[in-house]
Amino acid sequence: MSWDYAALLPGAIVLSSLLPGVFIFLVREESHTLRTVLNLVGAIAKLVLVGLMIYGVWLGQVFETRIAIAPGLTLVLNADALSVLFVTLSTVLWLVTTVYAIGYLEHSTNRSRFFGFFSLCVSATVGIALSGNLLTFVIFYEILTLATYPLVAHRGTPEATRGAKIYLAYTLSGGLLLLVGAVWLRTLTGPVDFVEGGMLGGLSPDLHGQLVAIFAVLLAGLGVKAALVPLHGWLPQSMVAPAPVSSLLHAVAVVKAGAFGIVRVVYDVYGVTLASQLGLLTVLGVLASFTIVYGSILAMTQDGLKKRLAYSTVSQVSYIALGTSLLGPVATVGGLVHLVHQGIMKITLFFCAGNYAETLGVANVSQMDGVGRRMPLTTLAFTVGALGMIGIPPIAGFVSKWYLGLGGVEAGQHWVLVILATSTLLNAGYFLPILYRAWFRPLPASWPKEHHFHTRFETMGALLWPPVITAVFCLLAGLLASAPFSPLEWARLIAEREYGL
Amino acid sequence: MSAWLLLIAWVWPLLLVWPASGVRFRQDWGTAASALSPRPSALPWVALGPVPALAAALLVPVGTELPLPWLFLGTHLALDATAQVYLAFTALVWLAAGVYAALGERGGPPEAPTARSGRFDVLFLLSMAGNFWLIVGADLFSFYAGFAMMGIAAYGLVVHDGSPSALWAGKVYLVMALLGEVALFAGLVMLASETGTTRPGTGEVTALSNATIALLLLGLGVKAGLVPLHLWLPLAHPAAPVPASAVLSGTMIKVALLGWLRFLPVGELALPGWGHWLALAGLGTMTLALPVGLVQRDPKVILAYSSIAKMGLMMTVLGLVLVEPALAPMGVAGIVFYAAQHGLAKGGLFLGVGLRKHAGPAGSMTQALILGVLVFLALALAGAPFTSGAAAKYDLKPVLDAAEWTWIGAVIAVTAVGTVLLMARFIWVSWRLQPHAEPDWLWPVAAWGLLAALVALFPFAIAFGKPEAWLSNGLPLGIGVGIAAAVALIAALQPKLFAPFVGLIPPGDLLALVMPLLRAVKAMGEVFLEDLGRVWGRLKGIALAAFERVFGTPAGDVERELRQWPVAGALWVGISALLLLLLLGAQAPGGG
Amino acid sequence: MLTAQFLYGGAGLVLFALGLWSFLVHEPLLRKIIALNITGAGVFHVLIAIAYRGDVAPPDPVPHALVLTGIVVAVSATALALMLGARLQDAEEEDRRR
Amino acid sequence: MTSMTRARRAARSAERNRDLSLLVAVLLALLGAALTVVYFMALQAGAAPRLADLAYERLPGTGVQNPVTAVLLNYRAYDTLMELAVLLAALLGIWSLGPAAPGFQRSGAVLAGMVSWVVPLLIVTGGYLLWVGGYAPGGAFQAGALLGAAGVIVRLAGDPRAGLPGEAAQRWLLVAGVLVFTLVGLGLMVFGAGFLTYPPKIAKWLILAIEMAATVAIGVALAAAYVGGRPPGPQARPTAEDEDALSATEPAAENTPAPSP
Amino acid sequence: MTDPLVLCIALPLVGAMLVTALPRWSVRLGIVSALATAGAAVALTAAVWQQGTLHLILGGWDAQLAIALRADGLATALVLMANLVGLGISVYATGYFHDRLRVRSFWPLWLLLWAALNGLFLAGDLFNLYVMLELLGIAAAALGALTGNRDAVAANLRYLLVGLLGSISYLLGVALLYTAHGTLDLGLLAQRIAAAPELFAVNAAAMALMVAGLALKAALFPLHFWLPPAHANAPAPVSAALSALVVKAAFYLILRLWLDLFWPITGMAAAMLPALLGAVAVLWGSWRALRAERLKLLAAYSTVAQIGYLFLFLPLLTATPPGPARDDLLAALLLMAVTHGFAKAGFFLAAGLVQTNAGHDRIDDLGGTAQRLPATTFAIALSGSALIGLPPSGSFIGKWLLMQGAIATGQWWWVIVVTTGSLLASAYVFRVLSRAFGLEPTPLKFITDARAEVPALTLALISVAVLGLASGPLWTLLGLSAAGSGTGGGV
Repeated sequence: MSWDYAALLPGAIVLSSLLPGVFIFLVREESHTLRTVLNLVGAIAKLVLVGLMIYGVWLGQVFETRIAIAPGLTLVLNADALSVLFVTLSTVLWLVTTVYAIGYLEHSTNRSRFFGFFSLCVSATVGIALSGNLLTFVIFYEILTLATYPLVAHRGTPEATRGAKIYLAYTLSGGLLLLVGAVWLRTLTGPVDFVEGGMLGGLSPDLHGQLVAIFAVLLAGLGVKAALVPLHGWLPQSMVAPAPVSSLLHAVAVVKAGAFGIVRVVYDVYGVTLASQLGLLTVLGVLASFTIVYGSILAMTQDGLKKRLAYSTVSQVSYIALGTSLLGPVATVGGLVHLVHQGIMKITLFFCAGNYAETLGVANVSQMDGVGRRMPLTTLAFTVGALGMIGIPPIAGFVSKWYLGLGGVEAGQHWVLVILATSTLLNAGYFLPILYRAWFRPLPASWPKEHHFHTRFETMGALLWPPVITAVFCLLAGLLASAPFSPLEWARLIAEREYGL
Repeated sequence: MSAWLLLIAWVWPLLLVWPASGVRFRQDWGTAASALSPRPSALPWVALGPVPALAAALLVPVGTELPLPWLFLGTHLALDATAQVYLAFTALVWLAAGVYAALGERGGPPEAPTARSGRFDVLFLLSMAGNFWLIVGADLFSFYAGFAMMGIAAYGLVVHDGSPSALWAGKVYLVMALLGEVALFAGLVMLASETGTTRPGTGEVTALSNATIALLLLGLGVKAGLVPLHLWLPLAHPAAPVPASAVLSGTMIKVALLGWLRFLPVGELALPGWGHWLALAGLGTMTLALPVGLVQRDPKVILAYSSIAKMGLMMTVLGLVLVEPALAPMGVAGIVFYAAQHGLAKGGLFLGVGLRKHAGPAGSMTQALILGVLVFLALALAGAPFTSGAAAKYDLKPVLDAAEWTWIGAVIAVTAVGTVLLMARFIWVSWRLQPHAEPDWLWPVAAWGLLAALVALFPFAIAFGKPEAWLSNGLPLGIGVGIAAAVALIAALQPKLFAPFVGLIPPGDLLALVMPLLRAVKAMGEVFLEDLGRVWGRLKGIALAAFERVFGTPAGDVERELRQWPVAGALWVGISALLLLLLLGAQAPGGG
Repeated sequence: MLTAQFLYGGAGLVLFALGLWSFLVHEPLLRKIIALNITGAGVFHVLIAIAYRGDVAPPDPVPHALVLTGIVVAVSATALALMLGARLQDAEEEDRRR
Repeated sequence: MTSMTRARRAARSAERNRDLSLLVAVLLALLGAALTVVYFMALQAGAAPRLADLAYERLPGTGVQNPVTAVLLNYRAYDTLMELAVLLAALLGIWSLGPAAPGFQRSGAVLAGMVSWVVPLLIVTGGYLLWVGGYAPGGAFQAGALLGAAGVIVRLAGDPRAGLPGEAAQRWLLVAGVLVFTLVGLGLMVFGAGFLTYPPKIAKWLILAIEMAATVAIGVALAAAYVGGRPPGPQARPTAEDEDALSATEPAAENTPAPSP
Repeated sequence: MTDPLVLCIALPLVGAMLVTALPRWSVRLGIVSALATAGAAVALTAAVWQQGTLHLILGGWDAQLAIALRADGLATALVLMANLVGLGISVYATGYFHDRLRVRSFWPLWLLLWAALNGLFLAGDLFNLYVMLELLGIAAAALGALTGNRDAVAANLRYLLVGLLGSISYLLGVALLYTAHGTLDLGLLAQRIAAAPELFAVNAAAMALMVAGLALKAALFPLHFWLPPAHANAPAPVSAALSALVVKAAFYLILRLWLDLFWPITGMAAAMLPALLGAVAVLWGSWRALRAERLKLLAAYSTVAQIGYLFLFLPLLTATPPGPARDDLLAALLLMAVTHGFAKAGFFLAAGLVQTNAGHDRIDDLGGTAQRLPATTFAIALSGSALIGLPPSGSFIGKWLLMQGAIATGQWWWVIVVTTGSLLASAYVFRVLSRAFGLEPTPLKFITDARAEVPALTLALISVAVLGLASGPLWTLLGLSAAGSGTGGGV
């Protein structure tokens, strides 16, 4: 173990948000500036470090931090292409969300607590992204649960407490299942490192029965966070959280952690070939497809904007699982790239939902008549996000859908197209009415609870620019999908490595 | 250098979106009723939108390519002959409509003072950009992206005036457009998978499965108004404001043909089954659209049905070309030119209806002129000799003649008569319109005039050396005019005789049949879901009650009993004894 | 020698069992404490019994010392238990008066 | 209604306790029988001399002639040290429960007379036993017990303090045993002999010193335990200057009331 | 020459004497003693780390005649844990007790208890262990009754009697062993027991008596009946010591007897009994904790459950052949015990603070208080996550290895017990924590009472961060090969 730059960097990336987070807890409530500085320093430092890492990975450097927490149990943080994808997403969106949250919580209480846990949450997410083995993944997965619980409960209302409890009940159970699966797997193989192409391929066929069972346990554990139906119940309930939390929960942290875990397990633990042989991919695909359709249908029945977005997340995140479940590099690209695309699109939507609530007091779809006139930039960002979700080109969502569809066809699974088509129609079914209300309905006489921020823009700058920026990301991720360093190109790189192309 | 015009052609309208939106940032944000300007921008941005596209169509040589691999999923802009024609007529129609929109549509009806707002301009420009993009993009991503952009933005144009009928039309339009888009998406995915390329149309589209072809036909068929996928068309085209109708009918529905020409193995592969099927569908489309159109009241609806019928004609030709690849060069050119002339003429007709409604008072010189030009355009559409219609149709003739179905010529002739009748009906209805004069119609009229002039010049452009082309199609016209005159005469004498027929079939025809079906399905679904919900609710209730029973009652001290010494003592002694027995038992038999 | 040890120690075991029985079965604190002391005495009996090495050899001093230590421990514990009991009784009486 | 159910529950519980008592009896009888058998086997195991021979063999180096005292204060001195701590702990526990109950009424003349005879006798006897413990049965425990008995008698005779000095002094006397014992042990360790490893030359005197301190501590502890609470007297009253600096910094905020006197 | 082995026991003893004799100085002397003792424990750890197992025969006599002190890895780790926890409790106690009389009662008893703990962990002699057990039991019961209210006195009287019962049972076992084998030294006795398989009946009887007696003290289900009232009614620092350390000491002794002394005669069947009871303890204790109305009662029941986990290891240790896998299990067992020590102490200390602030500890009414005291709530959260076994706490690793062992030995049913227990544990921990998120006014700073909050927070933090992320030294301390289990990988 050498403690040089390459061995320190992954750890430093995790710590760059962890340490500020710890200090933020200690900051007195009224020290707004100090807290903001800590937040931003952490976020920017992380961004710089991730930048260094991307550059290094691009040059072919190997980054790996190893800490033995117990003999035989090693915390491994390393940077392969897949982790870089997720880490970059988390880091960029964390910065944006931090800015947003600072604005959002301007006059709220318990900010030190909030930002402290917020930073922990991101640290855990980054930890998940950089995990080099299943143990590390499990550890950060659980920390993530713990760090997000206070965020969900943050508002302190009875609904918030209830939502947080439900969230916790689901995720902790899931975490335990994951733990059991990880332990079980370990007894069969020893340390479960994430290896491109999987590490179970060489196992004797006698163990295949057990491997199937383990996969079921792992999938149940990961499926909770990934909100696979029927394990999705917590997601809509946790919508009581403040908007930045929902954004982070849905776009980056929690659901992604689950989806990312599924990707890891299929590709880097089981190996896609073995998983396919064992018939695991079919199960995953069926589950994901069902979730995609089911989530969309439920989203259509929601009036609460955030709840609708939540069910939309249920549906959209399963695209990642769907992509994973299809054999072949193209579908892999589709699933992986959706990890990023869904993140930036969904975070845009949640930011906007937060803006509506914060600026106008609008929380339900039925109240959204004419918001486009009152808040054009926000609504524009929302429109970009929503159309992207539907899969309208050239926004990012289309790219994912294309690769998923193509991957399905290449894998001979034509039914994927049916799922995608159904999902597109359902997505349109619940997003387009919102857009219609926002742009085409007349303004109401007054808004439920309007705030004037006395700026040149429709709302406070810290609230307005984050969604606009992420919306631009959505557009750029689509328009420049084939440019170097785009999410798509990274996803291709990952797929090439996974399939040894 | 001129290759970059291909990019600018569709990026330029996008760049205009921001100034055209009319959004202004002010201190008093939120206190004003609306952040968006109630009036469109003072400058005619929408009219400037198509200029680069037109320039590209005129200046960029055929065969120019502009590969942009970093853009989107690998964009490849190119201009082949088909695209050039398409780009030209599309840009022209958009230009005329843009001028009309920017300089003509002021005010609007009193109940909706913001008839044309920044929103309209934005969506107009977006549709325009999409339309250009899909034409100049040789790869299927560009096509699909432009197609979707155009289709979605056009929804806003359709529902623009916010009337219930417009909203209904918009809904139908959107649902069907989305259905079409997902089908197209699926088709393109399969196409890409089967051919291994994202840039078909260069000899690679050869091995398509039936499913792919079916999906492509379905997906684009919606846009093309292929019966029975045409339901949206007679609703949406009339509902939209005039300039929007003009582009909807004039350019947007044409892209379906462009798509088929690009993605189907036209001229490369004989697909008798699909070709016949498409030809029959085209014929069916025509035979349905013409009679239904005849009984409509609204001139724009009539024009919409006419569009459907014309699309049917082109589909028939395309189907025949698919049957016999040898006909392709001629057939393709014919279709393209026909599409171009129809686009120009139909755009002109729609704009003309708008002008007829608003430009100048009734009986004025302007109105008379407008009516006159409308008649000319109607004649062009009906394919009267010396008009563009005749010239374009002439190019289709060989294909129709070469068809193995000998009866097809007769059918086409009958439909030609039908078209004439339909146009007559259109003129009749237009004539009876009562114009509401509004100011400032000079520029729109000028733009419209340009369009009409182009229609007039069209035959000289495409069939300069073939005078016989100008003269074709005289017979159906004669028959049609004859019948129309007879009908007009009878109607003048006996107004009641035809009254029952007028409005007999509502716009959207088959929709009236489909809707009850949908409603029934919905109702059944609701009942089912309600039952499901009830069962679920009951299960949840049971679980909640159990939870309440456990956690609602105070925990109490259940260990009080355990703390009774005899109980605890018995347990302790028992455990000791058991442990002893287990220890002894493990040792005794084996002797340990 | 063995017989003496066995009889004396056996008696100790009987005392042990009796003490336990009384401790577990009887409610009053005083009886319990006495019972515990009897139990302890039983164990001490066993220790004393094995210290016996016949009439000629001097006894094993180690068990004797253990018993001495054990007695002091037992006394201490008994004292504390009694005082706790007394304190409890006071508290109960207070409760009853209230 | 509730009283009825409570009565019924009590009756049921009594019945069950009766059954369980029987069960306990049976189990204990079986256990006792088993233990007896086991004990017999253990006796026959052949460990017979056990530690006795060794203890006698090493006796000359212990500084005492009585083998039991040797075990107690030399071989297993550590046990004895801890046992003194046990006694102290019990007494501290008793003290923590509150002040002592008032003593008995003053004795009459006859009893007082007898006490004035018996107590000195007991003290002298204790001293003798302590001394004799070096070579014959006797020693600190026996002596301490006699001292304690003297305290008991004095208390019975009506002295609420059982003849012990004031609290401060009592405390010093109480800790004397363990303190001397430990300090001797530690001192030996510091000087290199090892904890509680007496150099044979001075073993006798060290043991004697320890035994004396232990005797006093045991006697005082037993007597104080008999008093049954913190010693009464002026020092038990909290006074202002007595307040502990640290505990005075914050107001009392415990939820439970202080034990009432 | 000073021997940390001795100092660990002598220093608190001397401290106890000094605070007894000089009551006015009790806080100052007490804290000095605590620091010195903890220092000795650290020195001891350092010595064991460097030299391996330490062995000291007091008095310089033959091994069998005199009393031996012994510090192997297991004992040292527990000593270190106990002393660090003890130090935290001491610091906390300086601010906790305000009644002068109670201050004077607490310190001497507490230091005696401490001495007894260290003595017990380091003892190498069966009878000496008996004395230590008694000292521990008496001091603990006296401390537990310190509040003097009726429930506390009743509960601790019961505790005292239970302790005496257990000790006497243990002592009879010792007597039997001495009868049969003629020695009291643990090491020698182990050899003789191994060498005399024909005496298995005697050994078994002794073992049954001793283990059953200790099981009473260790509160193994269903013999835990005394624990919840006793621990819940004691003053907070005492509860912390009782739950974190005293119960652990009894368990340590069981483990010692089981593994070192009676290993040759124990079998799977015997190991299954305590494990089954432990499993029930896990479930029942967690369930009762979930249903507890008071915070400290919750913590007390949680102890019942946590002790249950430790017993689950016995059949796994029995079934695993010696080697890295068994070493891992042993280390995991120790890790869980140590983690629980830190975590439970932190939990109780924090609970005491909540109680002091709110004037009660009814969980349902704690909302405002929990929110007013962020650091305290944080301490509860941290220690709570260690109780649940969430990463990165030490008990996470412990549970990981426990489950690994269970699966590897085919005893998968323990996995179900562990997961169910963890779920219940999360439920009861978060039942408390959810009170911290209310609509009460916002606290303006993190720490309000440093003297009380810092120890609680530190102990909790150790249980989570230190033990969870760097438990490797435990293996080294145990003298085990740090190669880890399984197939190579790892470090």
